Amino acid sequence: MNMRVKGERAFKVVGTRPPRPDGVDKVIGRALYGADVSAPGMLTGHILRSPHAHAEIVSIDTSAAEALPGVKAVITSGDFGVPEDSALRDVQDHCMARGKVLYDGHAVAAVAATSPAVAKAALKLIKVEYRKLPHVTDVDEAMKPDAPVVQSGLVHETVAPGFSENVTSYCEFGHGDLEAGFAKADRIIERSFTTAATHQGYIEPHACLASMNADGKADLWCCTQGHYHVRAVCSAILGMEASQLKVTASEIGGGFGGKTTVFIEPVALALSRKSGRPVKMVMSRDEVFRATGPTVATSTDVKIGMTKDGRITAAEARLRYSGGAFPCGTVEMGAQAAFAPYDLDAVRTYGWNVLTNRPKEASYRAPGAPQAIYAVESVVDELCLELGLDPLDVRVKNAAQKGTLSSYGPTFDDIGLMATLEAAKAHPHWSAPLGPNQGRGFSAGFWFNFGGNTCVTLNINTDGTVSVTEGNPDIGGSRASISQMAAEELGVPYEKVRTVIGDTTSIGHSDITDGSRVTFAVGLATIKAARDAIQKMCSRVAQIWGIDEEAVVWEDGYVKPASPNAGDFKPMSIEEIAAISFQTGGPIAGHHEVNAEGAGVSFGVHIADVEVDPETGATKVLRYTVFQDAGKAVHPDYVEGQMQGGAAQGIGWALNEEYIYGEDGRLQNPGFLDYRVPVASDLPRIEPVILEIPNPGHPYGVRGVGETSIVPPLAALSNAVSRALGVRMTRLPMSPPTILKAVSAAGV
Amino acid sequence: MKVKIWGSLRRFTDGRGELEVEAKNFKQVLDGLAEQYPGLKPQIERGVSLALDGRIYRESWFAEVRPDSEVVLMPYMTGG
Amino acid sequence: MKSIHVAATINGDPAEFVCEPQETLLDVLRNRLGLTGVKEGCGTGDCGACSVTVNGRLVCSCLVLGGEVQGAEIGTIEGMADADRLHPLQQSFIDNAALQCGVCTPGILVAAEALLKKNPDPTETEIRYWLAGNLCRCTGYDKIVQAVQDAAQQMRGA
Amino acid sequence: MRYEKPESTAEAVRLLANEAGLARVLAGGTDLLVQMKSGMVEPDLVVDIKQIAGMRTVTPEAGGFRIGAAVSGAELGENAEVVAQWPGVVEGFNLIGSTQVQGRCTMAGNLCNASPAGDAVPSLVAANATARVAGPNGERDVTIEQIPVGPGRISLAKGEFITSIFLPARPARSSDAYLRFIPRTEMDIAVASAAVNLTLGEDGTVTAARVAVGAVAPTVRLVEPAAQALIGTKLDEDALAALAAACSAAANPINDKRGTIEYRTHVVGVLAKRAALIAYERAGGRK
Repeated sequence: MNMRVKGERAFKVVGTRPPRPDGVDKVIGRALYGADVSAPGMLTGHILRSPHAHAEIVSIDTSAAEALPGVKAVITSGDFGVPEDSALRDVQDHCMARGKVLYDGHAVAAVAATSPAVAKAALKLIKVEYRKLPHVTDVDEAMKPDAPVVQSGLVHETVAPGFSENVTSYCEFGHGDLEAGFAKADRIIERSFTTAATHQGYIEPHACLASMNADGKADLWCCTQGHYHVRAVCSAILGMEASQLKVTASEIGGGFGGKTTVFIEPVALALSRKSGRPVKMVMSRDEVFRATGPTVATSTDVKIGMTKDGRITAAEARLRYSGGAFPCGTVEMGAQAAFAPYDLDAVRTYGWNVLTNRPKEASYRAPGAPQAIYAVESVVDELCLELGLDPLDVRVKNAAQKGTLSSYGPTFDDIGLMATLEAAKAHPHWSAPLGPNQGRGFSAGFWFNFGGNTCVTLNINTDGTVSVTEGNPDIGGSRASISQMAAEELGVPYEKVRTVIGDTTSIGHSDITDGSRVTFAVGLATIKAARDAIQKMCSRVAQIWGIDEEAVVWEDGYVKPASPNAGDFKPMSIEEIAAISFQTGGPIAGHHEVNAEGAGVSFGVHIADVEVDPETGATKVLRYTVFQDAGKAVHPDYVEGQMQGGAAQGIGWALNEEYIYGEDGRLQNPGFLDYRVPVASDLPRIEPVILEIPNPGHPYGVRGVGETSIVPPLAALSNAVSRALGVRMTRLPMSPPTILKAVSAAGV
Repeated sequence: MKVKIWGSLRRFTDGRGELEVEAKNFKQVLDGLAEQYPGLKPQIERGVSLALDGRIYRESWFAEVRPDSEVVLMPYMTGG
Repeated sequence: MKSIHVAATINGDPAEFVCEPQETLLDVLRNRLGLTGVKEGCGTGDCGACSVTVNGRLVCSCLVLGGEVQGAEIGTIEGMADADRLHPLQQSFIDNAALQCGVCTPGILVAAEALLKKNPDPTETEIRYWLAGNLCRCTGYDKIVQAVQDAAQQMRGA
Repeated sequence: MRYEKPESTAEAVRLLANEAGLARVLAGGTDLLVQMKSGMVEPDLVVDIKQIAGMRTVTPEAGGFRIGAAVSGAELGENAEVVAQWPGVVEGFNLIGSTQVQGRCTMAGNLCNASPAGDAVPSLVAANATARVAGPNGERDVTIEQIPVGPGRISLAKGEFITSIFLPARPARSSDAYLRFIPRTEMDIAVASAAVNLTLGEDGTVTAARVAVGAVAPTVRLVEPAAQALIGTKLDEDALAALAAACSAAANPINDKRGTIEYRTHVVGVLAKRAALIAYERAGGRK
């Protein structure tokens, strides 16, 4: 078999904008999300949560709750074992407190009852005796040697002595001679920044339906970014074999990283096991905010030296991240990403992870990067202002390119930063005039992107249509792009392909839908699976024609003789081949199972215009443009959607979103009323500009696009506001009181 | 061949940021490092990624490394 | 706790249900009538995912008691398409890629339909303010606004 | 919990008065249902007043308007006459919540929820509106500012509820305006707010004024010195500065998740100035 490879690939389906296959289901309300299914005899599960930020659980008395008519099961941490694996133990302890509650909202017990009203009444009958402990929710406070210790015994060997036990890990990255670099600088700026913890804010609360039988077999339906991961974690927590737990991913109502772990799923399974009935659990919005996985809260110092003509001579950042009451590695991601857009001779980042009495951090779009790059891009902007330099020119002058030794170690391959910078420079937005009280901010952004474990089965149906089965929940249109890549490779129309997401028993393990990996990795596996099927179809036709396999080619959905020398045969279509598949050896399918590597890194740059009301501190975003390298945009609509959606989330983060803890360590704003995500009237049009610098690691050049877009808005907005006011902003969110306070402190 | 490690691991490698190991693939890189520098073991067990000529590999024991490859050890990467 | 018997019209069809006094219309639609296209995002009127119309008026069904809708006409996402013919707004949302995860989509469509009934030619600003009570976390609203504008134009021409 | 929907005021009063446990009136439900959802309020009886005659109508009366207690924001916003006479009252009311909430929320409910930040209340206070209260002892009319007595607390006795709100007749060259500050453009609770109601003389001099501020004290406050700062002026810079200063001086706010004392005290003055200018222009004044 020969694959005809052309120089510059001319795509037929990839790059077009067909309707998504799940579109109709979703606009008529028929698509089934986590909370949308029921089972006969189903019970309702509810969780009792800690009102304290930090307390020892002295005792739990569930007897009155158990005695309430309609209550079928009550569980506490005693109904689970204690996993040896520390990561698993953390996940389980986050789902159900063991010995101590570590944050406001931490689960302490759960009930399954015949109705929500009975379940709620039962929760009130559970008597928990707490012994309150001192708490700490601020990252800098938690590092001090005398801070209340959230958890003991978790400190890695990397941490130097002198800190609180809350400091669990330390990391350092970079290269070059900092001292010599700073000595060459004409101007050095050093500043400290903080960012509040934010939440992914997906509109669909976590929901699941668990059903375990007396024989130990169980079914779990849930909204998740990765049902294989759910299976692995839940089966381990419940002491089951993975084969006995079938997990089906529902349609998912947003995740952004927040649905990459479990919160209620092991609890629902345990309640089902104990009650012998199916148990449905749906989190309230209050529970979502208090007890799922927000981002880290951060405190950062950045020091950068620059020459008069805008060359960065040395750069340094100290990052202190808190991912809540359990260890997390997010600071490592921030420390690696901080200076990624720059080509630097001397750079160093240092990172500390810190425990606080907050819920365990979960991923949120490019986890760790937005906070670090916010601080770095703010200082670069301030240097540009002080030295009278154009901020875009300075980025160009220092931009990382192919061959640049990155700040985190490897040398960059083909990357799209320069292309995005050039596109931004040429865009009318960059040179548009500004009015009074208005400012324009600029920031670069970066994310690593991942590949990972992926299975795809591609069946050629007997009528010549194509069924693709993959294992990654479709969080933003991926079924369409996977179908497009299958159609492209097979040379058949998009409409002939249907992509479905299999449950854990219908196809092998696939990693979580995270790290911007799906279009890259599932796409790659789909292309390879299509090639596998093509190879089989070519082989069968060659046999029919009685010629060598090498003498046929696959082209546009047909097997054809490779050349006139091969013989004079009428090309056979995929439909014709499929129709006789039973006679030629049986059903035809292509498979590919891979740990996909070689995901290309992604850069983007954003321009933001704002107007600040100097009397109230209100910020209005006037104009916003996103430039991002997509490698190859498979379905440009959904690439644009990722760019716009990430930008909107970043704008929310920059202006209003934050976890607010009171003196008592309790979360003050666990609802959409006071956790202020952007509403439609808050935002302008967000113009997306897609750049396509092919990723050499993918057959079509695809790069992940999901995460980079949330990185630049923080600094783009902060730089815009700072320029509008003439005052440097150093904390997020820039809520109106924060802005007015900064203005009055600066005496402007 | 040479393997670059990140800064905070230098505590366990007598201050060296670039290590020499005999390896033909990712797995051999890790085994070689752990053998020569036992202090790196806890981190390797917690998880590491490998950048090979600029591309990041999260696992893949058999990813081939050549004597002229640029090999950089990185923390295990997670995304959203 | 005395249950309440209610007769109403839902998506043009007569419907009867029995509910507990504290049950919301959202609970009734989802749990008693199987209309799970109506979504619960917050239960406090802050996200709009549960938007329905009651006697033509756009409301959050989480802020209405089931007992209140005796004799009322209720419209949900399930009643928006005409059999297998999508409403122009529904088609426009697919054509404009105005949904990513899709969980806010039913509420936004119901809200947008109510807008276009009241104002067939809304400006971008009017659309944005009308839809301010419908949170979407995926799209940044850009393609949603475009989809509503496109559908409005098409409906005016029809 | 029991749910009742009486068809007369008398029956509603009887139900409310006779309930031994916790009784709540339901009109729009946009506060009550949220409180029930969170478990903050667990009523034994909910009395839905929407079936009572007059609760959902707007009736001209004595040159003004009587607005039934269950008239929603969307309904009042569609009433051209009320909008023309009392644009500030309607804009305050229409700022509550989303389009969806507007389909249900009521002025009487906003008043009885007794949040210092209720958006409908400052304009009603500035308008010198009154609430008609039905109860076991019959009906009484009370001024708006007499209803709330503190955050979440009202002056109504057991068995009493508001049946309507009355907006009085107004002289020529009168208008009003309301502004609030919120961090977003919609969907937030006011951090500070101000309503200004003005009557102008033929030459544009302010002859009568009422100014009320919200979210800066335990209840909405009528600020007499602020009104005095405007009367006799054409809203020159000095008058506006005196207005702002009077509003800031009347503020006695708290620090919370929505704003600081310092911020609220400052911004309430800014809002009062801006609202005064809008009301002035609406009343026919020219700057």
